[in-house]
Amino acid sequence: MDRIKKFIADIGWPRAIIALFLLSLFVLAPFVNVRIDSSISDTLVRFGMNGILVLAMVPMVQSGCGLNFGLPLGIIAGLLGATISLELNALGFLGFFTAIAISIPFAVVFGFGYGQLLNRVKGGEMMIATYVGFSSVAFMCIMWLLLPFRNPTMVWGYAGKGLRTTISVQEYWGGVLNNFLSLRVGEFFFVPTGTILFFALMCLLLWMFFHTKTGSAMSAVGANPEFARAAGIHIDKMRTLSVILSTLLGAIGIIVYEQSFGFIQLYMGPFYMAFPSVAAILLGGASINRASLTHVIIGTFLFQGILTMTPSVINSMLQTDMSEVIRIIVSNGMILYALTRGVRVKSR
Amino acid sequence: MKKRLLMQIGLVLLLIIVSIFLYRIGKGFQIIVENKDYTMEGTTFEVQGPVRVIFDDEHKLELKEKSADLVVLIGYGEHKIKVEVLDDEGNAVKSIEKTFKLSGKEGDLLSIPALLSGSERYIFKRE
Amino acid sequence: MSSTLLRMEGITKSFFENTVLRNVNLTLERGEILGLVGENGAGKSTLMNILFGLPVIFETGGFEGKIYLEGQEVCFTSPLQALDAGIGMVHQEFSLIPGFTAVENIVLNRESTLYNFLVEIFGERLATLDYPKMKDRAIRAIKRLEVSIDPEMIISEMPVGHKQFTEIAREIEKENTRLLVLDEPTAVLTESEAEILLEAVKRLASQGIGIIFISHRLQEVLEVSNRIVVLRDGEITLEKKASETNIREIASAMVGRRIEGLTTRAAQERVFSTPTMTIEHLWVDMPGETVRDVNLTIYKGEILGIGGLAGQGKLGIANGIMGLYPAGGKVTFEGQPLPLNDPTIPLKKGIGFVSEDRRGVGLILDEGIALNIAFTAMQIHELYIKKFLGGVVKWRDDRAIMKAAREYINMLAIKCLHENQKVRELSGGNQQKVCLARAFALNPKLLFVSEPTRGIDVGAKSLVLDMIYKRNREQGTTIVVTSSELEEMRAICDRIAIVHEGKIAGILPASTDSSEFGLLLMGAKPTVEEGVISVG
Amino acid sequence: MKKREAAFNLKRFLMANIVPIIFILLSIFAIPISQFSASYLIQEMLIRLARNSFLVLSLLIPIIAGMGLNFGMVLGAMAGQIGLILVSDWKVIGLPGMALAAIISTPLAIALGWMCGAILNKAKGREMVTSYILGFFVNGLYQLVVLYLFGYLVPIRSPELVLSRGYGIRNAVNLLGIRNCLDYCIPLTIHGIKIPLGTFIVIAVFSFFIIWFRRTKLGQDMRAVGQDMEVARSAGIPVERTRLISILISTVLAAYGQIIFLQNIGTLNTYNSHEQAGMFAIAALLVGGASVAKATLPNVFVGVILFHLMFVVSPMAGKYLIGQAQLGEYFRVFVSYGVVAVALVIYEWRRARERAYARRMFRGEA
Repeated sequence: MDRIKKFIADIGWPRAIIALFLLSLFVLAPFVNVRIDSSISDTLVRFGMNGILVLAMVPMVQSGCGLNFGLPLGIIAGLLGATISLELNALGFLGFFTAIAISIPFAVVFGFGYGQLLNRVKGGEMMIATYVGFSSVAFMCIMWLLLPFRNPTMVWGYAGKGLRTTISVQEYWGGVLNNFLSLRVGEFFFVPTGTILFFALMCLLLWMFFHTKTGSAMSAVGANPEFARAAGIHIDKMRTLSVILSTLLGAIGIIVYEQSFGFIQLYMGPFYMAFPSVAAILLGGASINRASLTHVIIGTFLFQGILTMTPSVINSMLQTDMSEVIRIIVSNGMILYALTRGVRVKSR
Repeated sequence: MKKRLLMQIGLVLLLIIVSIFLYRIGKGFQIIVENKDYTMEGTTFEVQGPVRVIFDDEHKLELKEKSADLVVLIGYGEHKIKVEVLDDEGNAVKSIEKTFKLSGKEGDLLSIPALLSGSERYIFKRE
Repeated sequence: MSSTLLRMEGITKSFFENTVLRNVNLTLERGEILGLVGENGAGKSTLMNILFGLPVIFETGGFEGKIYLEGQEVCFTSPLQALDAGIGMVHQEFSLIPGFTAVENIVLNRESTLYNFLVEIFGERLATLDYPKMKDRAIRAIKRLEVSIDPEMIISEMPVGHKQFTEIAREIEKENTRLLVLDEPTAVLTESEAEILLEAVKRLASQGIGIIFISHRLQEVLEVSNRIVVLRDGEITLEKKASETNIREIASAMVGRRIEGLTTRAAQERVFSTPTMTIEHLWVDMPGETVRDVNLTIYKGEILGIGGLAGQGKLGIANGIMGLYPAGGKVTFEGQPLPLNDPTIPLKKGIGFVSEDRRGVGLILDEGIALNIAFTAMQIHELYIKKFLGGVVKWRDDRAIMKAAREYINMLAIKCLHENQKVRELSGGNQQKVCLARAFALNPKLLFVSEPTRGIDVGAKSLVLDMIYKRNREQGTTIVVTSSELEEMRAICDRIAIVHEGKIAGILPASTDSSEFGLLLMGAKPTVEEGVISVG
Repeated sequence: MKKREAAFNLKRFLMANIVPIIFILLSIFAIPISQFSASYLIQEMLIRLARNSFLVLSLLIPIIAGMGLNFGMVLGAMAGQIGLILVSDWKVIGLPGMALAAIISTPLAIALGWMCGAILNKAKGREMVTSYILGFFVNGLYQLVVLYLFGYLVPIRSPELVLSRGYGIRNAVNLLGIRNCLDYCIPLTIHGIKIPLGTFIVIAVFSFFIIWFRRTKLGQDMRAVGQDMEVARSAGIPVERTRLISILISTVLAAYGQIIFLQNIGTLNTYNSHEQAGMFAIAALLVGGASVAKATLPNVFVGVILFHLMFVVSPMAGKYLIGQAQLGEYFRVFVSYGVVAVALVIYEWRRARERAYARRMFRGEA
């Protein structure tokens, strides 16, 4: 009994509850005739889709900048990459990687500025990050209207200018990763191998980064800024670097998301995108100043699992769609929990 | 301390009473005003022509023969009604003033003919 | 009843194994000023905490002995009780609301209020404030001190002295205050301000308030108090009328603490001639340890001790040179000037540092021992690093780190389960060893060690000191030990410099009689002239 | 009080008022372009002043208590809306209806405020982001209640409120019953400009309440806690309780504020009225030159006017400038978020500087 208690204490109550909840959903599924295999493959698809966006939390958390509520900034960089690649009519893998290639410089620039800002507001990062994210999204709304895109599949037919709110990437690079090496069992079970491999690759790269000199310096900054400083590390430099990394991952993440989703969502689309990712990583067991790859993977799986399972199962049980409400409660409840018990981020 | 507790309880009670009061004066009722022939326990009240009806001296509505309309009255308790029977030129030939109570439920029916012909049961909950 | 205001009998207090107060008896008459002096850690503050019933006392198992206030026994379990009983405390760091006026601070949480009916429902806190009344109360309190403070002035705009007065005024404004404890009230004041304060203190005493006056400025203590009590190692070593004693007597009563299990070495006079670091007009802005103007020469191969009382600035020197706090002045290391304010440079030049703030600056508590040891060396000298792609990728070589860690664990006898155990789980002593190990891993030419034995158990103390000693003797590393424990430094150092009010008060050979150091600690002139012996 | 104003040196004064200054310039630039008539703008401003001021007022007290901008005010807004939904279901009409809604929402607001305060006491130093997330979280609960339990556990009789499926409240609730009942309960028109006198009176009353509250013992304690928790505690002030009360009051006021707001609008957007409420109230307060640490009544009213002036003008300005009204729409969204971001940055910046300053003070004369 005590061992169970301790175990739960280790992983934290909410995590345990949600894991059990998810488990019970999977158990219940057959009884309300929801196909397990299809739900699992849905979960996998969404897992691959969102994984990198969640991964984008890690560098900033590790360097003590708190949860990256400013993710929309990275997403915008990604969107720019994506839209421009479409403008260039780049197709298939080429298109996909063009999008990424183009988004990188944007991400780096945005990240740098964002980092500089956060260095000046140590202690208040999260709130400011949130609003920087929001206002940048709003600002881009204006840009989407004004930027001189010409590709007819992207711009409003009638006006001839101003991008549409949602743009299909199907005939460009939609699903290039999903279908790469993908295996399909029966009509319901489908594994988006490519996407998951790409996610794995990103994880690997990040893991490697944190095993380099710079990487370990970065986590030291997060763990104890004073210590890092005494060890001759330039804290602000490290923080900026981490923010750039996060922004970069955000950019790549959204492109992967879009290729799997099939559409580019502009305007207010990226607005709340930070919150699910934040919730996911916390769900995985991260705290506001410590996060690891395992947290990312577990978290993303749990969170996306809930998102896929609740609509299908709960709805077929109660004949109502409570998934949205459940999503709101779970994700924000999770963040709230982390904020109230999370160790104060040391920053000076 | 004890005194304060009493005070606080008093305050809460007061609020409850106030809200009941507010409910009673604020509650709106929708009633149907009917200017049609109306039969009750064998006796039939006949329409006496177009009428102008004024409730509580504010809500005014005109009813042609064989017509009905809705009106919202606010608050429980007494309500005043003034009925004027009109001739073709639209000036009152006959006028009655009465006060009545609402049943406190939705959709009471008020029959002008019944009222005009002096029946006391001109307003009631419609089955 | 007698005129005895406070009587503390047989007070004994021990934190876990080590006893900090041994059977202390203390009495205070009405209107008397009692000067309480002693080195840091002599037990002054613990004694006062007991008097105030600070929670920490009871969390650590209470104390033995009795306290009588005006005859009847008292035992406070919270400071608020003590305040109610009429005991006031003035700390050296102010507890004032910065944005409030003097008035608002003096009557803080004791404001005079006016009744309104809402009080009946929502409680006293909805009564409105009676500013005029509050103001006269404050002014009356200020009058008693006979100092001139603008009662409407915001604290944050006041000169330090006025803050201090405001705080005292707050204590005496409580109509029932009969006993006032002043903990280093003059530490932050200028000479003139201090003068005024001392006058005010005397005046309060003459009004019948008993005062316990804690200070390191012996001149003041002698000037202001009627009676003087000296604590050392939790025991009273001197209790005399101020008129019957002198600074030297007090000083020698203070110093000369004995430390258990310290390997006593033959203090052989070593002579050093080649300076490795020279410090000129160094100032360091380190909160609470400000260095004002330090001139110091460190010789190659020696162990130099830097002593001094807390807050005098001894810790600031090392921190300043390592670039951890804003600093200025001229520092030359091995002939070249050493730029300040950049932590990287001294490390790269081969200067190591073991911080006094072990848990805060010294370690990453949630990382393993191995990483903690290797980290700095890895970052500065790129040890334990594998390079790929022609040095573009600098891969952390965990195997090498483990190996190094194991060596140091054996060398310093660090008690742990394995190299990757979280440092948080180690005992203070072993944590300190990890810090030393990290410094050694840099293998520095010059090593600053601050408070090496603070807060670690007796056994570990001597072990750590031995490490430092061995390092110096075997590798010939120049070491600068900064410590509050004079005797410990005397055991391992060649010379000891005493810092007082941000300046070097004097440098003496470790073998000098401890009372000399005592005088320096107190900022009094030493009888032995420096220079004569500094270079041997 | 006076001295406290005097204390601000010029540089800091400009720092504190940079935001309103920018906004004044913005509107000076935009108004002519938008081609609105003066009388129209004045009418609009009066309406919006009546509509929003109270909500903004509700933010002041937590700021006094040093808990920053109470993003948790949306909790209060939700409470107010539940009150309104019930009242409009019971068909209680006019001022009585409004008052009843307020009374009903009070206990709800108190409960929510209590919860919010308790949670924020667990997240000292992160109050804002926590209360912000708390807003989202409670929004989830609110939806659960209103969308699933209303008409299911809570009886809702009138069909025009309930969704076709038989339970849950519709997206838009019509508040014709109480529309403008407070605004124009005392009709007053000057040069064809209708003045919502009733609401103004209520707002005035509560402004005085806040002034009075500052002078109570509780208000004093809040100021103390807001400036230095530790000192306040050592002086025997119940810090946690004081903070909690400040949030509680704010939440209740927010509930009333939301009722007044919707009374003016006339329709309740069941599932997003409250979110906007919080967002705009905070933006307006900051536009008025308030900071996270200091806000005054003038900040409130100046803020409401400037912010909403921009709000009304920018779409038209955008239309005539670039020929796209949508541009203006986005622009005002951008501004309302941007201003909060800027204000927060300025605040953190200043706090950092003051920390450095305090260190130098502590160091004494070197």
